[in-house]
Amino acid sequence: MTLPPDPKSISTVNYLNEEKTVASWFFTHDHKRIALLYLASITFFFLLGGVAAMLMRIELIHPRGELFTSTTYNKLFTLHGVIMVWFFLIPSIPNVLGNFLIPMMIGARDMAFPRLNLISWYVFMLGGLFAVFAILVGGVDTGWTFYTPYSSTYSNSWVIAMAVGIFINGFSSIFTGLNFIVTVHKLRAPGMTWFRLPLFVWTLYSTSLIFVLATPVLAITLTLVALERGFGIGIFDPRIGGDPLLFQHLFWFYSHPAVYIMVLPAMGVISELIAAFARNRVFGYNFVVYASLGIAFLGFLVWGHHMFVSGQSVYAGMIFSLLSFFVAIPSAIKVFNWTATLYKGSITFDTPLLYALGFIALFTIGGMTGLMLASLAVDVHVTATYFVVAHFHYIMVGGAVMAYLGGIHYWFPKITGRMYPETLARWAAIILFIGFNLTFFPMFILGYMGMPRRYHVYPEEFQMLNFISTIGTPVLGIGYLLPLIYLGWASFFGRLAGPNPWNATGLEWQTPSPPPKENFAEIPVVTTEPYAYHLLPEAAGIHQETHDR
Amino acid sequence: MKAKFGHYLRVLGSLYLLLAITTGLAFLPLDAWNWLPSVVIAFVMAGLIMLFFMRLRQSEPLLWLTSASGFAWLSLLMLFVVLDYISRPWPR
Amino acid sequence: MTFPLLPYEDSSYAARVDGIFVSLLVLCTVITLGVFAVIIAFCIRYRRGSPADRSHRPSESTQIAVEFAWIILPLLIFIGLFIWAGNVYFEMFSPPADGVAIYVIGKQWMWKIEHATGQREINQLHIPIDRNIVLTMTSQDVIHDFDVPAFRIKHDVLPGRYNTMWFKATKTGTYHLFCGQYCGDFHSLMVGDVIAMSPTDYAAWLQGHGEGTSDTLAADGSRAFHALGCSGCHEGSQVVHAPSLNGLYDEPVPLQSGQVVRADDTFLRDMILQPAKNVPAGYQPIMPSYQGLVTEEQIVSLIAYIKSQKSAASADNPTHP
Amino acid sequence: MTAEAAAEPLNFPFKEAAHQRESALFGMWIFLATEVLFFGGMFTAYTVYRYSHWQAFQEAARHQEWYLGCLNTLVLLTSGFTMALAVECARRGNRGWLLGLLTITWVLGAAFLGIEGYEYHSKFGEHLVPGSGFHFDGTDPGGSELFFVLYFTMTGMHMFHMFVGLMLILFFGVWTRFSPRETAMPNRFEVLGLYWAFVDIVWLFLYPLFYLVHPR
Repeated sequence: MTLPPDPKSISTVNYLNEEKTVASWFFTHDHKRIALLYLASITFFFLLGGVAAMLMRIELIHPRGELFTSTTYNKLFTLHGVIMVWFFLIPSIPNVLGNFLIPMMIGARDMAFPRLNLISWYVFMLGGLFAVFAILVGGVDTGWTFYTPYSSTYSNSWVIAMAVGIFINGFSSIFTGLNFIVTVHKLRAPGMTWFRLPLFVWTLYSTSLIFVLATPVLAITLTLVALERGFGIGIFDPRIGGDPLLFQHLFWFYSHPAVYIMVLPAMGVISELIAAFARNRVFGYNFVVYASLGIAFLGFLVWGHHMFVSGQSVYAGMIFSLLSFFVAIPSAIKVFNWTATLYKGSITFDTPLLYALGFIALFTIGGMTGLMLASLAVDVHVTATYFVVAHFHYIMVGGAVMAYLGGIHYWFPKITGRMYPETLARWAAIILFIGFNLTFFPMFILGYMGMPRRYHVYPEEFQMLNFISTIGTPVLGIGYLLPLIYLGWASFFGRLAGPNPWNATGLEWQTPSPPPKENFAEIPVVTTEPYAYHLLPEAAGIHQETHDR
Repeated sequence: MKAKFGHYLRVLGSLYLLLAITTGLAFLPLDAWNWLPSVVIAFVMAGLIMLFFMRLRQSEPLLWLTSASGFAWLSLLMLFVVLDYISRPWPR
Repeated sequence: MTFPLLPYEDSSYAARVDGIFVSLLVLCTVITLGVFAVIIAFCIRYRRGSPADRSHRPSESTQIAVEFAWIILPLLIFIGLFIWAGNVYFEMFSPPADGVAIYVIGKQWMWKIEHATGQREINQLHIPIDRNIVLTMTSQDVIHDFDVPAFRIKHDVLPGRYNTMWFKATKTGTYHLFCGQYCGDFHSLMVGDVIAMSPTDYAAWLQGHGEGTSDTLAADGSRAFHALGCSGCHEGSQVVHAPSLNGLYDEPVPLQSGQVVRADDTFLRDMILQPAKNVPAGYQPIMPSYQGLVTEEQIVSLIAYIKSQKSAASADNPTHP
Repeated sequence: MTAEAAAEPLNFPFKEAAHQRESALFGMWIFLATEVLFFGGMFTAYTVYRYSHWQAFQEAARHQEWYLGCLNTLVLLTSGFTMALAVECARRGNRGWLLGLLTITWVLGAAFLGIEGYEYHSKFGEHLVPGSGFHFDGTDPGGSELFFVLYFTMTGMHMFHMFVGLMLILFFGVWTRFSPRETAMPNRFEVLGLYWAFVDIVWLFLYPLFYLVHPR
């Protein structure tokens, strides 16, 4: 636990400047550099998906929807969904923050399979290339859910190219998940027992299980759709007795756990942030660990709640509903534990904590509306309406993206060795929070009133709420662009951070910032529990202060 | 090496035998249920291959767990999908 | 530009669904605001430099007790919610026998409605209030979804099979009918109106629209039954061993496989399109498939015809249930 | 276990051969779990359709030659055996035997693909390939078409895996043959052996489900 004497020192040779050629980046095996490659790629995809969202919101100002044709609008929401889900949300925290941090957090020099790690980035980019190709040549209009028989027979767009893109992208997920699991099992530093792992590592471990066990089902399902479309061999085709609902079962067997791929790592980030800025042990650490594993497991058993009105059996619907209520429990445990971690802490309100608090607020609202969706009779009314749209944006954007940005701010000094401008960053977090609620809260009301999703022509009584929602979008947009700008600036011109600017625990803070190529000059030996903030020298100081009073 | 060879050969022999049994059983008039014995035997053969050809028997417990996980998750998928289909006609 | 916050509430379900929803809303709001209040309180009290007492942090055993408390309490609440909402759901999918039967055929991008009495409509559905309406729905192409928010009902309409849904409107008026499942280019134009009328208005409407179209659905079906050659085997043929369909509708049918199924709409539809799927006991699977030879409208009318033979049969033989 | 192992160069970040081997095997087993679910999606489809069209499946399966499937199973089981021996030789650093056994495995694998190709070819002649050319005289031609859809996609996917396996054997075999090192690198052959055995296992399920439904 000894810290280097001069906190403002910057390591002279680090992973960023050790080699300077372009080739040294594109052929690197260093997990930190690969994380940055991912960072650049997913930022691009985020902007692409974001522009599509903006255009949709503009279209929705007017109930008659005269800016775009129906076809264009359908392609826009498909583009937004596909890009955001598979090319931004799923790789965001795992592939950027996870790649960067897992080896450092467990005290390893790299991933177990560094070459596979690089390959997974290339695979990701190849998948992205197919997706971008599908968009450029004409787009896809099936929605991100690719429901048959529309996608396999009736759609008149580039479904196969997009399916191939997502198929390839899936392999990137599988390779990443495989690498994470092996790394966590096999490369922990001496003394780093399972229950000394940071919660971020635990959540990524759970996420990797989903990556590995769910993604292949999506791969085969999309392959079958592509075969049906390309060769006319109808596997889901009702005309020869096939069942379109089978597609939905297989699709959601992946896509529901995929939601947990997006939100579990976010929960991990939040656990780190709350502990670090409340300067406290995480309340009920073991329970949070089991909750992560519980979510990963139960998440596989609830996919049928996307199909309550689809024509699946009523009994199956009931079982899926009950299990969906159960999966809410581990999520609730986490929220309660984060709250309890604040108790008797010593809280500072730096930007990462603002994002973390924002996450808890939005995630709680998203989770609570999830309960409403799990309630069968209510779901019949609100499913496939804007209520669902609002619900999953609260979890995915309010949850996952807030956590991603919070994590980026928290580990920014580790990644670049420099600090970001604190005041500006706090304002950005607040703007983001306001813009988000302005954009998405009206959708709950819209949904309960019955406005179906994927409509760009809608009855006039829905206009006011749509208008408010559209007003929120530019605010939200500013909330995203600000960090992009000031973090970009701060990477080069921010003040030097030193190895541990937050005075946080965790092995990643015990190497210089930016870290050297192989992370640790000497593999550390772990002797304490995680989040041992009560053992830090300053903790004594606080107690002293209390006693003085 | 010789001992090892004999050991692998015995496994192969058992596999051949099971193949003969499963093929023979298929000619019994079991109608819609004829998948059951053959799938059970397929699992036994898969078990033999995993234990001996894939050397699971000499491997650490972690690999046992991993090898089971794929099948476990597949059974979850099948269980719930089949549940939907068999309960679909009711209530009418 | 109006600005309502809750939709109309005009079916037998609406009040019950809203009852669950509002209870959930209150419960969730209380919990959410509770969590927020605690977070804000902690943030103020335990901000760095505040003089709050930080000694005596909760011990290991306290932590475990607290954890179990907030696992078990929500669990009980959730099970209660599940039972409540599940009950209403189960009822939504158990159609009553005495309803007004209406057939719905969805296609890109319109709703075709056929009343048993022969009236046909497009994108409009006229119904009487205070009567159970049973919709039997299918699609000609992709998956659609019959969605009437004011009644709190919604169900996917799938190609290749029938889904049923029922409701009872309680107030007269005109309500939105949406397609709730994305179905292609003009998905957002696949909308219509449900017009709920008083029984007298409805009777008048049936009259007014019954005159233009000549026949009931069953009469159409009877014509198709002969034109498609069904009658050749199913009406007392000596050559072919085929069952008579009189009085068949809704009766249990023992199958060759040993199962017993009810001869409902889906069964009859399957028999027409995939005769080998369910072979009745005592018969050979010799009936040819009519896949591609009949339209969805014809199937609907054939089923209506077989159904009408049921009532004819029970009229002939009053002891028959 | 490590005492008998042939020398394997260490890859970053590993510092011990046993550690590296364990990790490689663990990674491969995870990948195989993934593959189980990849095929699993199709097995699920098979289960559902056989349940709802069981009679059509019986009729369709009459057009399958069970003896070809049986022969193929025989070939594949044998190749699994030679592959397991090859892995054993690789671990002991016995390069000559390794190459010999790999060659046998490769030939058996290729024979499997040949038999399968012959079957595909005859299916074309009988108009049993799904799509516009499909023709089936039966009570539920749609259900029978589903059987052949599943047959072609599942065996096709399996053949693709076989093909990849053959390419890997070829690549690693040639590499070993011409590398200046005296011994083979055992880890890659162990991993390859796991893959090959997995492909065998998949076929063990395909065989009864497609050839033994209604053998005549």
